[in-house]
Amino acid sequence: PPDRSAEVAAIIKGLDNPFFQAMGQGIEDGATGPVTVQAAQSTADTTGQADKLSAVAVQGFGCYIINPISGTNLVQSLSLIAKQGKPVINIDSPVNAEAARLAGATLASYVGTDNTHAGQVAGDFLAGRLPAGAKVALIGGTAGDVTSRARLDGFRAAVDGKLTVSQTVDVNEWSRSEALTRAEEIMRANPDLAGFFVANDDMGLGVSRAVQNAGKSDQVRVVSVDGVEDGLRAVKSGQLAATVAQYPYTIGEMGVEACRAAAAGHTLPATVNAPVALVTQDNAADALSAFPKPFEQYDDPYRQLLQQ
Amino acid sequence: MTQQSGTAVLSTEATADALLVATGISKSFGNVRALQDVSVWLPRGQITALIGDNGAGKSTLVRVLSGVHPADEGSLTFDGSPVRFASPEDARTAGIETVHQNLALIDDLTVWQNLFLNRELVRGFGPLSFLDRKRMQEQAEKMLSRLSVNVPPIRSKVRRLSGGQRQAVAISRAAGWGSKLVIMDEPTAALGVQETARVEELVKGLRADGMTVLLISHNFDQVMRLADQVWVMRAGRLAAGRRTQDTDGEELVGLVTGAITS
Amino acid sequence: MTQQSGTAVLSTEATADALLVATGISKSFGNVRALQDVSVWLPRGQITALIGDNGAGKSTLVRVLSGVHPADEGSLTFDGSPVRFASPEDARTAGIETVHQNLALIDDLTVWQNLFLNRELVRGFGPLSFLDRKRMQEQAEKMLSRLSVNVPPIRSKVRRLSGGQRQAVAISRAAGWGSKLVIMDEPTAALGVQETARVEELVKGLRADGMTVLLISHNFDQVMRLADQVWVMRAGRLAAGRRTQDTDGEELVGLVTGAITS
Amino acid sequence: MAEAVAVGADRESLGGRLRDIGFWADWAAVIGLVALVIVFGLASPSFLTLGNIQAMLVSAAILIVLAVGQTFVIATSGIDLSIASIMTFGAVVLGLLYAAGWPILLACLVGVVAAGLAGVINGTLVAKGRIPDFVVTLGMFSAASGAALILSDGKPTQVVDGFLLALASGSVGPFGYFIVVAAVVVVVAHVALFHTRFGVHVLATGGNAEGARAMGIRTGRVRLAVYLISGVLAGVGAILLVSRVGAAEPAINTTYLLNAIAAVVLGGVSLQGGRGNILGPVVGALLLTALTNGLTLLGISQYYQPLAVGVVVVMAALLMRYQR
Amino acid sequence: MAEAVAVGADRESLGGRLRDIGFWADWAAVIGLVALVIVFGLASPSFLTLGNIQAMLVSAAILIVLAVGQTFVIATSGIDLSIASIMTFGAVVLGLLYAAGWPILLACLVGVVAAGLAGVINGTLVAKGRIPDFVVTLGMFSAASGAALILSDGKPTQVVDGFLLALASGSVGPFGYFIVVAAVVVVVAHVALFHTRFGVHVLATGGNAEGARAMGIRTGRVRLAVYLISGVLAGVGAILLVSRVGAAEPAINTTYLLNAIAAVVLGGVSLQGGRGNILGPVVGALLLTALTNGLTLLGISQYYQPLAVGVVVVMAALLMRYQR
Ligand SMILES: Nc1ncnc2c1ncn2[C@@H]1O[C@H](COP(=O)(O)OP(=O)(O)OP(=O)(O)O)[C@@H](O)[C@H]1O
Ligand SMILES: Nc1ncnc2c1ncn2[C@@H]1O[C@H](COP(=O)(O)OP(=O)(O)OP(=O)(O)O)[C@@H](O)[C@H]1O
Ligand SMILES: O[C@@H]1[C@H](O)[C@H](O)CO[C@H]1O
Ligand SMILES: [Mg+2]
Ligand SMILES: [Mg+2]
Repeated sequence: PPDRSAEVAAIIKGLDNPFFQAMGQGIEDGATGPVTVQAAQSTADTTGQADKLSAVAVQGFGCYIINPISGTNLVQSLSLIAKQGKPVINIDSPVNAEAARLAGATLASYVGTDNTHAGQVAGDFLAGRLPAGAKVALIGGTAGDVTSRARLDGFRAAVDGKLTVSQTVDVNEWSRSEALTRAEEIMRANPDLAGFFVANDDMGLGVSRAVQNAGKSDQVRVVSVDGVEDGLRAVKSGQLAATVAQYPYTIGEMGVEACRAAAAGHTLPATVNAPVALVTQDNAADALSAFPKPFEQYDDPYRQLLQQ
Repeated sequence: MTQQSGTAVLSTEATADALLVATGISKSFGNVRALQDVSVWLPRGQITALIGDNGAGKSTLVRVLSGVHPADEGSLTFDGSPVRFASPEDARTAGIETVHQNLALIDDLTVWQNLFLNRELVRGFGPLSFLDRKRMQEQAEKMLSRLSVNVPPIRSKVRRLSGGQRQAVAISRAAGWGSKLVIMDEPTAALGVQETARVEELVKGLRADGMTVLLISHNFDQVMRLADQVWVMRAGRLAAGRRTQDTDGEELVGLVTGAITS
Repeated sequence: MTQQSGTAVLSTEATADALLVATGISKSFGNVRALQDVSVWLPRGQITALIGDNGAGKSTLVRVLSGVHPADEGSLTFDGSPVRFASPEDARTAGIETVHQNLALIDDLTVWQNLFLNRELVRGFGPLSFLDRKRMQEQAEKMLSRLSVNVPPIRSKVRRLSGGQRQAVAISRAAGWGSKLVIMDEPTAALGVQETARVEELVKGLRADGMTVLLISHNFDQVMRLADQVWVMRAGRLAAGRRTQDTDGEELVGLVTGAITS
Repeated sequence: MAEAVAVGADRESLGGRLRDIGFWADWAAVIGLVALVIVFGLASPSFLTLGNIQAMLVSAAILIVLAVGQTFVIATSGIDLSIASIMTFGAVVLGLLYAAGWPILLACLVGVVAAGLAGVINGTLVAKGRIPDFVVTLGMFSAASGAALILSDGKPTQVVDGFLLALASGSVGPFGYFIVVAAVVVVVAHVALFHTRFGVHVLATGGNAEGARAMGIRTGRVRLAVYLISGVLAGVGAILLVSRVGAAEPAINTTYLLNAIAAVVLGGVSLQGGRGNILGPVVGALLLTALTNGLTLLGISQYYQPLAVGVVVVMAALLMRYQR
Repeated sequence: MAEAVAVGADRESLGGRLRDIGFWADWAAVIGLVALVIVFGLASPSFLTLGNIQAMLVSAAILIVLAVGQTFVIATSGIDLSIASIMTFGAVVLGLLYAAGWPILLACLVGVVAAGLAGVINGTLVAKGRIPDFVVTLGMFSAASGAALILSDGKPTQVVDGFLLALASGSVGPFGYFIVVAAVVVVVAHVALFHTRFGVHVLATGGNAEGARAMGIRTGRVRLAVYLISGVLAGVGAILLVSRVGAAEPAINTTYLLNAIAAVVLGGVSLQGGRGNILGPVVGALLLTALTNGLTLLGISQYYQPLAVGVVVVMAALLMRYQR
């Protein structure tokens, strides 16, 4: 087999979602050498993702970037890599530390945003905009999906005692059209609804469509998470009240930088917080023009290591 | 040859030597009353024929006797004791084997597997019983050779057989289990001359071995040749019963069509 | 009655008045050679019988003549001109209607829909043609009443019919289209006396109307009663041909079994 | 006189039907729908409002269109597992052409043609290739969603267009255009299945393909045609979908796949083929839509929704087993 | 002498088989697998390394176990659409009991029993309720995933346990425990299907249920049994799944549903029922696994993977149509 020890392999989560496209793009743009980016078939395909990591692991890459679907699904495959002694950079969703320890897998560094935190940011925003006790509804992705749940939990915690969460529904496969239908129904059941929190931008766009269709653009605010390009545009045009941008591009970029830094022999920081920004109509134009990069200054400890 | 009228009419009161007695059997499918108050009996060790026009209810009666359909009303006595067949397995266990009009063969199984269907031979015991293929294949060979001129290798699938070959397999299966009563629903309808002759020999052979046979046939010559006794059905009801020696083809035609009544 | 030997043997050379001439037909299924070099012809306006034991290849020949299977080798001439039937539709268009051994009925369609299958009457034209149900139902009534004693309402589904009733529907369908040649593969095998008599009348009626009939039957009495000419097949080959007047049941049995050759 | 007799016979048979459990079984989906409507109508004041009924019909429209296509395929004893991914594929084609500046009507047309072509590939493989329907369409399920991903590079395309917007929000009287489109599809399909030669041949092919062939019906062409119909209707579904969400997305929606089949089955169409029915599947689609709608209105935890769908499907089927 | 003839006949028929396209068609999956192995082996030096082969076998294990269960159901002419959600349900039960402090082996056992019970419900509705398989299991697909969500409250449960960890990573010689489990399932299933009365009755029920019933076979019990088998094997799959991903997650992985059916179909088992084959589906599962693995190794964009799966399924089926 050819020597791929100078190459990077990345296994990310999704297949058909602009969030992960941006992440993949960031990984490719950030790399100075060849990279291999692979994704799972869907955000429920835990074993398929593990299979892909096992497959690339046998090729002896020099560094691995992983964005696991759940806290534990990649742990078995990580133990294979641990035996090779190659650095593993965990991006976006964290690997469960206890499970990693038991499997003998070590992670060189973690960079990502906390999805619970992202939900809190959204919650604080809506709580600030809406009168106390106003009714909001929550729309999550596929039932049982970890990321969706973390975002919703964060939101609930932030609005606890401030807003009334009237209803939560989950939408199979994060489907935009189903989110739209559910939102219409929720508005009908709750004519006094004042806001939606939606677990990602794609569904958020469907929900904002439902709000427009119902002629309630002035009355119902929609906030979602991700900060993909269409999401930012929608914020700019006022269809979305806000989105919590998680900069998947930057997360990917920082992932490859971490690999380079590790290859250069640096000791990596255990945890790096990727930037999170609340994008509202005020700063949407800036966010769009900087896209896919963050429009505000942020810390990049890996780059600092590389520049030493 | 033709005897006019005054023929001995068979009573539906069973005699003591009846192997099977069916009393007052009725059966409806939705609005269709396929059988109405049918009482017949089969003398032990003899061949009884059941005749009647299309739709008269012959096959339905056969399915009741062989446990496929439960009767809506009526009772059965078999070999001296009252029986209720909740399933075909019950009837087979009691000693009734049937060649159905649609043959009940499994196309994708081999000839020998069909012959031993639900009568498979096994080695070992309990949950560790495995099929004894070799013994089944050997016995299958014997079962078939008794009957058929033109039967394909017992290892070929039934799907590949011609109509007549299929009939031969179904008949061999019913005849092969040392049962007390063998019911055959139009067994020779699709058969050529040679096979028909063989089947008729076989039916006589069953009687010679002491078995009782119920034969459904549209071929009155065949009925006159083989049967000891005949029941005639018309439109779901029993129309008449005769000892063969007391009747002839012409009277049977009359009874079937309703030209002659009683 | 029995004429020994010296019977007039029919040549496979067609005469000028043949409606259909098949020459050198062969057909194999995988390793099974179902037909080998079979040449037969059907005299116009007469009834020709085709007999042979189970698996002799009769149904396969029927399927070749009616366009279901293409022959591997050989040629057909129909009504004076050479034909190749690429599909059953071609054969039906040319004027050949067939009652297949398996009847080719659609269980979930009604009796009248089956009678008019692929011959549906429509009103309107082009893409705006809609079924003319009423007319089809009326005509269906007439087609059936010619034949059957015991046919259910034409609006009931074929699934609910007894074996004999089904056969009656299939025969009515084939006979109903003013075709030149009607082929019947064992049409009376499942029929009762009355229906069999009716079918035989119908077959004679077809001949009286100038149609040509090819009749497959295992019942040699029937063949002797109805047919003008007989072809005998054995194991995929043509064994013999006879004018009915020059033969008898006994000789036919001999030819079928191979006891008599040529 | 003969007329009078015929009419009398029909009347009698209608009366007989009502006393026959088979009749009720044939209408299991309708009974299920009525039962749901009563329960939800009592439980939620919003359920039977005009607005909600309109919205339900709109959101059922795509499912109805897909279920009608599926019905044709199932009537030939086939099954189209690729219907939802062909819809996705058609939507992506539409979206990319629109983004490339094509006029919207042309983009829609080509989207439908592309979906129809995928249907033709299905049909050709089934009819000429003699591959089982399930396998062909399982393959197409993968292939069409792969094609959609490749073409779109995995990204959704915004389609913000006046015509499509009007389609999604406009209405004729109380009926949204979506409902009108679905109704037209249903009526045409019903006529095609029950009042044309083609329809009889579809049922004959599904009931007994060998017999149909022996009667000269070109069963291959019939199969090709039903897959073409299914593909084209998936294309129509794609237009509605893009119009509804304002974007063409490469994500397949397996919910539509399973629900389109469930609607047909709830509608009492046997998967064995040979029996068809257009109104049944429509009612089936309405039932599935009403069920999720009602549960959402009642605010019942989303976790109970799949359970409820499962139970309703099985309960309707329990009634349906008495079908004739 | 009779022996010698029989053996001779067998030999001849083997020779004949090799010249018969039907023979090759029966082995389409094997041929497809071999072709893939050659192509990928040439294209990617890592493909045929021991490590990769081991990894492929491990990752095929769950699919193999599910495909074997599906094969029994399909052999009776049924279909189990609920197999992947029953696996999810079993995994959640296992996870919750483990979290509640039960010993791991007991938790695994009860997980399997729970999955088996779901299978029994399927089987009862099919056999006693006389509801079509497709409908029952479509209902159970929804119901079981709903139950999993309700029980787990939508949250995954970490199951970090020494035994399960060993199961996932340990091996006997070069063969991981996963492979050993799958191999045991395959051998037992093969013996059950081809060397017991039960197996003959399964095939008879699928081939001609009415005929089987007329011969006294309790086809209802047979159907119940195959769904029980399918449920139990989904439970076994659940143990492997939890062991592999280290958690019991309530979201179902629909890939397993479609792939388990695709593996059976690729293995040459007719969906019409009446014909069975255990090794075929195993090869089918390996083929699907090798395909994704190879494409991943070659670094081909994941967008091409569904397309490739679709094309391979159809191509294998094109060969398979010559099946006898
Ligand atoms: N499963 C069934 N469902 C509904 N009707 C049935 C069923 N089986 C039989 N029938 C009806 O019952 C009547 C008797 O049918 P049966 O098959 O017993 O007649 P048969 O005497 O065997 O006729 P044949 O000589 O044609 O075989 C017919 O009218 C038939 O349509
Ligand atoms: N489709 C087919 N595939 C394989 N073999 C076939 C097929 N059709 C017929 N055969 C074989 O061809 C031979 C002739 O069969 P055919 O049905 O023509 O006989 P037949 O003379 O009609 O017999 P019967 O009197 O029993 O109806 C048989 O050996 C049969 O098994
Ligand atoms: O973080 C990601 C994105 O938000 C995406 O939109 C859906 O899956 C989540 O895991
Ligand atoms: Mg009968
Ligand atoms: Mg024949």
